[in-house]
Amino acid sequence: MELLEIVEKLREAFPGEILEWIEHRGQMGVIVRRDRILEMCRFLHDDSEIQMNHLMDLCGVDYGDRKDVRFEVVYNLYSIPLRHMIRLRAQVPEDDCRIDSVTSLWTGADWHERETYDLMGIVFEGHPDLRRVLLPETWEGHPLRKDYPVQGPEKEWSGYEEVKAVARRLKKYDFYGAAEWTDEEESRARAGEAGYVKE
Amino acid sequence: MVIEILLTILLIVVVFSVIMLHVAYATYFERKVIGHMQVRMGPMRVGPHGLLQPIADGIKLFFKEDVFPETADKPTFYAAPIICLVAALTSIAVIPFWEGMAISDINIGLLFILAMSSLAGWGVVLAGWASNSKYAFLGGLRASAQIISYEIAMGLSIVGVMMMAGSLNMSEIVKAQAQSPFGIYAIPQVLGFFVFLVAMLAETNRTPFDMPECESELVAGYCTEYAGFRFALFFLGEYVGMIVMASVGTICFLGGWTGPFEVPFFPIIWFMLKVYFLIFFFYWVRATLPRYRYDQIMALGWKVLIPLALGNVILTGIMKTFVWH
Amino acid sequence: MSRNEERIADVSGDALSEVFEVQMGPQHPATHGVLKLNLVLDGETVLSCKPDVGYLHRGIEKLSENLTYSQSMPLTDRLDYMSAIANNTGYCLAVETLLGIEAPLRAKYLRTMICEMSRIASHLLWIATHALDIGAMTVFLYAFRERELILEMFEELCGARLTPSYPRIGGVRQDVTREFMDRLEKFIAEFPSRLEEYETLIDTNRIWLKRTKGIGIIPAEQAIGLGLTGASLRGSGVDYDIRKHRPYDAYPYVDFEVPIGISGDVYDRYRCRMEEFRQSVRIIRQCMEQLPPGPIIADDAPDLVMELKPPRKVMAGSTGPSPLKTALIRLVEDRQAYMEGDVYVSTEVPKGELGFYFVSDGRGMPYRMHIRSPSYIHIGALGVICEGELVADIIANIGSLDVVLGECDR
Amino acid sequence: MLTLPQFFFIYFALAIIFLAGMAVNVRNPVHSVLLVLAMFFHMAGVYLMLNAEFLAAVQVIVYAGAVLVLYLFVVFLVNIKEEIRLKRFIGSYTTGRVITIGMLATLLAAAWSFKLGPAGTWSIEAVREITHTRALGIEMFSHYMLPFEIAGVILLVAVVGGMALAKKDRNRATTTEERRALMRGEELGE
Repeated sequence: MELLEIVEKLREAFPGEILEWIEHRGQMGVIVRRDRILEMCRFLHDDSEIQMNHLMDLCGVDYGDRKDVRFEVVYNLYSIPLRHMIRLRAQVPEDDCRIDSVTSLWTGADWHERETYDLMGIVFEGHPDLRRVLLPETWEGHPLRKDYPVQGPEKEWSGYEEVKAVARRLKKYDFYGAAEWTDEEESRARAGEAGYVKE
Repeated sequence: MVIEILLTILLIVVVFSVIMLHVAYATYFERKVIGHMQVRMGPMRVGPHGLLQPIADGIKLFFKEDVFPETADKPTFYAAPIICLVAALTSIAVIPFWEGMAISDINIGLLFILAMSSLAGWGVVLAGWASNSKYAFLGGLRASAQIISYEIAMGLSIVGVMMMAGSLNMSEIVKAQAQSPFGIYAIPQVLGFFVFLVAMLAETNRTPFDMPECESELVAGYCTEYAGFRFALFFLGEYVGMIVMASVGTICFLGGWTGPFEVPFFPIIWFMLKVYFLIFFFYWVRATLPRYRYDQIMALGWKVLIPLALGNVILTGIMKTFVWH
Repeated sequence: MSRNEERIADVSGDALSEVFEVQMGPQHPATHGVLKLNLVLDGETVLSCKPDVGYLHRGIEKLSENLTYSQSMPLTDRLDYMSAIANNTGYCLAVETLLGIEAPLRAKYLRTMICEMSRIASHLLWIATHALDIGAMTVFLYAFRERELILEMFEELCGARLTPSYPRIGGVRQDVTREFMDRLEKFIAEFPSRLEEYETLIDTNRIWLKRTKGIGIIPAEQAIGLGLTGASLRGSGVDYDIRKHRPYDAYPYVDFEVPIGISGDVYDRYRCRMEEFRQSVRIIRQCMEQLPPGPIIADDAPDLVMELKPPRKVMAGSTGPSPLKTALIRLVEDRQAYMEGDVYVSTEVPKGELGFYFVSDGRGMPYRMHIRSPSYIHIGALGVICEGELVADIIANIGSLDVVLGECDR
Repeated sequence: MLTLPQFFFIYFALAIIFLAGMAVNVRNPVHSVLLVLAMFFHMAGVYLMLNAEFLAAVQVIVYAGAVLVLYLFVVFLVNIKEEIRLKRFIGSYTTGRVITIGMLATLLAAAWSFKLGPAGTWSIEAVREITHTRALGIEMFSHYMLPFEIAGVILLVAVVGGMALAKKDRNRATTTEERRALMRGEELGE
């Protein structure tokens, strides 16, 4: 099936949802609204002439202020039996940063979506276990957003402070550091005061 | 009386040092054998061809810091490696190395060794529990189940030998064996010998039955939390256990100290050769076989080895009653 | 014992059965890197397995948004460091597709050849660690003996063993030497017999079969849904190989088969990879025979050395162009009009499907680069696969999925 | 002056009493099992002094090697985090004491009435001559053949019964698929 035919079919099934389609280097990208993304994916997944059963990639793109809608969630779909691929780009606005999860169609989308949530801050509704995956649970901010500095945040991550506190506490086992750590400090550190660093 | 006691103590000291030397060089032997099986050299740095490597290792282990986990159960944690080593070393006492040469040639020698090997399991189980670590605990649990199961198989596998020799005394077994038609019991007792070989691997926790330690799943199993000296005790216990098991195999199935011809001045040579052959078998298996899964080990023990050993007992009984008499 | 208070739904209603939580990793001998598995066990049965990754997260995607296309190349080495050249090639292909250039034929053949070599090297490490995890330690050293030969050839080719960065955007860095080809010829003549050596050690071993057959079964439908790729997917009987489906480089010109499994258990995945060794040897041999003469890098390929040098002084706090922004490749600038847009290009690396998704705004550096790494998805699938298996089977499953954490965490 | 055997007997006897008392009193169940283990070894020592070396070895193999390890297994698996406090059956201390003392008196009275019986076939010399193991074998497999076999069958029945009771669906699940089905709460088909 020709890529354009797929787009045509999709347009018939979901009138008004398709905003634009771009063919670039032989690949078809379809920009869509996000509201009915799950239905669209199900259509592509189930239609016997399309059969997009393999979700190759799912990621978010932050266009910053270059576009009207800041975020896009990109679905690269492929049909293993029919050997064609198509790309859906669902627009997600900054002020309502959420989109439906497609884990019900592809179980593997689970971790893709977690990653996108972790690094880009897009919330997937209906995801079974939306937690941070690459970054620690307590991390602040979403690093792949364009307004996140490359060199990292100004403020030190809280977990790092905890690690430093533990290192201080363990210092009493150090060959030379035995005298530097008093009982009172020890009890405070043991009580789990995060971020407690001996001055 | 006093002189007798002193002589016994001297004998114990001599045997102990010889065994310890053998243990040290059993590790060297292992690394060389496995090394050459795996297209590499094994230890080469310390001394010519790495001959001093075991001594260097020993020094390192004994002078290393003795790390003690804060939440461990102190008395049990201390006792566990000692139980392991003591159980293994005590077994040495009843093993006749050549005619008349055993520290204590008691009438129930075989039973004594079985009793001691069951005690060695305690060391592993208690180490696993006392470390208060999950990996060690899992290792200890596995050890307890495995040791109980395989002890039965091992005990049954040598029942055939006891029946043929008509004694539990190890010297008597060797003597009876030498007078049997084949000279060794491994031929008429081939089933028992097979079961014994497998159970021997399992009793000493060697591959493919090294479930209690099993480095790819449980890190180091029961001895995860042990370091330095205490780890060395476990290590020694394991190797002494190997030597004991190999000696039992030699005595029960391979004819003990007897050989095709007499060697003057050095009667222990046949015994040593046979023991080293069995120890080589340990290493050979280790270099060749993957590891069993825990439930598969139990299935093998209960569903294959124990019925085989029981069958062997029945067969030996029938043969002894109707054929050999 | 410090046990978790929380009881997960009790399996048998047995009052004595206790739920047991174990954190396997991040420092653990069998997790192939810094992978952590949060296990909930009932005895030895795994009730739930939740992988926890990210210990090796280096922010490669964010970094590459601030480097030119050529500069990002060494970062891709650090994804799957067991088959770095395959990552490089995948990256180059993606950038080439974005720029609209094509490598000359000789370069394509060379890349194909080197990629297959790195596939062999990666699979060798896989069989080594997989066998070691299951307890067969001799295979480990045998496999390393052969891997060493390949790494030495890489060293001869480009000077680096582990992270060669040998391919270039639009071709390859250097031509092969006579000595290299001789060594390679000797290697591929000898290698099949070495493969048989491994197979005699483990393939007919009853313990190995017991540990792998019927373990970690993934049915075809589920495997596709989970997003598994590479040999892990083909072990379940799905015929999906990017080298055949969307041929790149010299793969359309060479003849090879894609081995697929039947039942999708650990053993089938193992067999698939073992067959892939043989197919790789076949591909290398064909590449060596067909290797055409000609240039090794396209004329319009972007230079490695930046033509436009960055301005020497950048005033502190100035809002002027940063050094990197001006460090554009001249050719890239010329093509600005064509470069805007996005491409997704994936290649078949030893671990599975490695995809690069680029969004370009016309500059010499990607506006957004996303790496679809197979290990990440495979680790995500691990929890589903391991549920209901025994602890020892987790190890077999990790080995059979062939994951590497450098690629997973990026 | 004590002879050496007397000294050892007194040591073993006191140690057995002490260890048994400790085993009941320590709080940690694993320590308790360990003390029982030590006690079994002392009992094996008493057997040795009676020239019953076979019994001594069996004591260690069976009780220390198998039975106690099973106890330990159970202690490990049953998570005893806190001391289990039972409600007392009888409210008053006095009643309890009276009953205890009564029981002790009964025991003592029973012990007092023990008399040495007539000498049997196996005098110490006879046992020494043909070794204890053989003597035991002859006795067990000739005079007491039937009771021995009956005891064996009863034990076998107990083992089979125990297995039948313990065997639940979970133990039947040998494959992954079966275990997964159980985790979903399904019943296994035959």
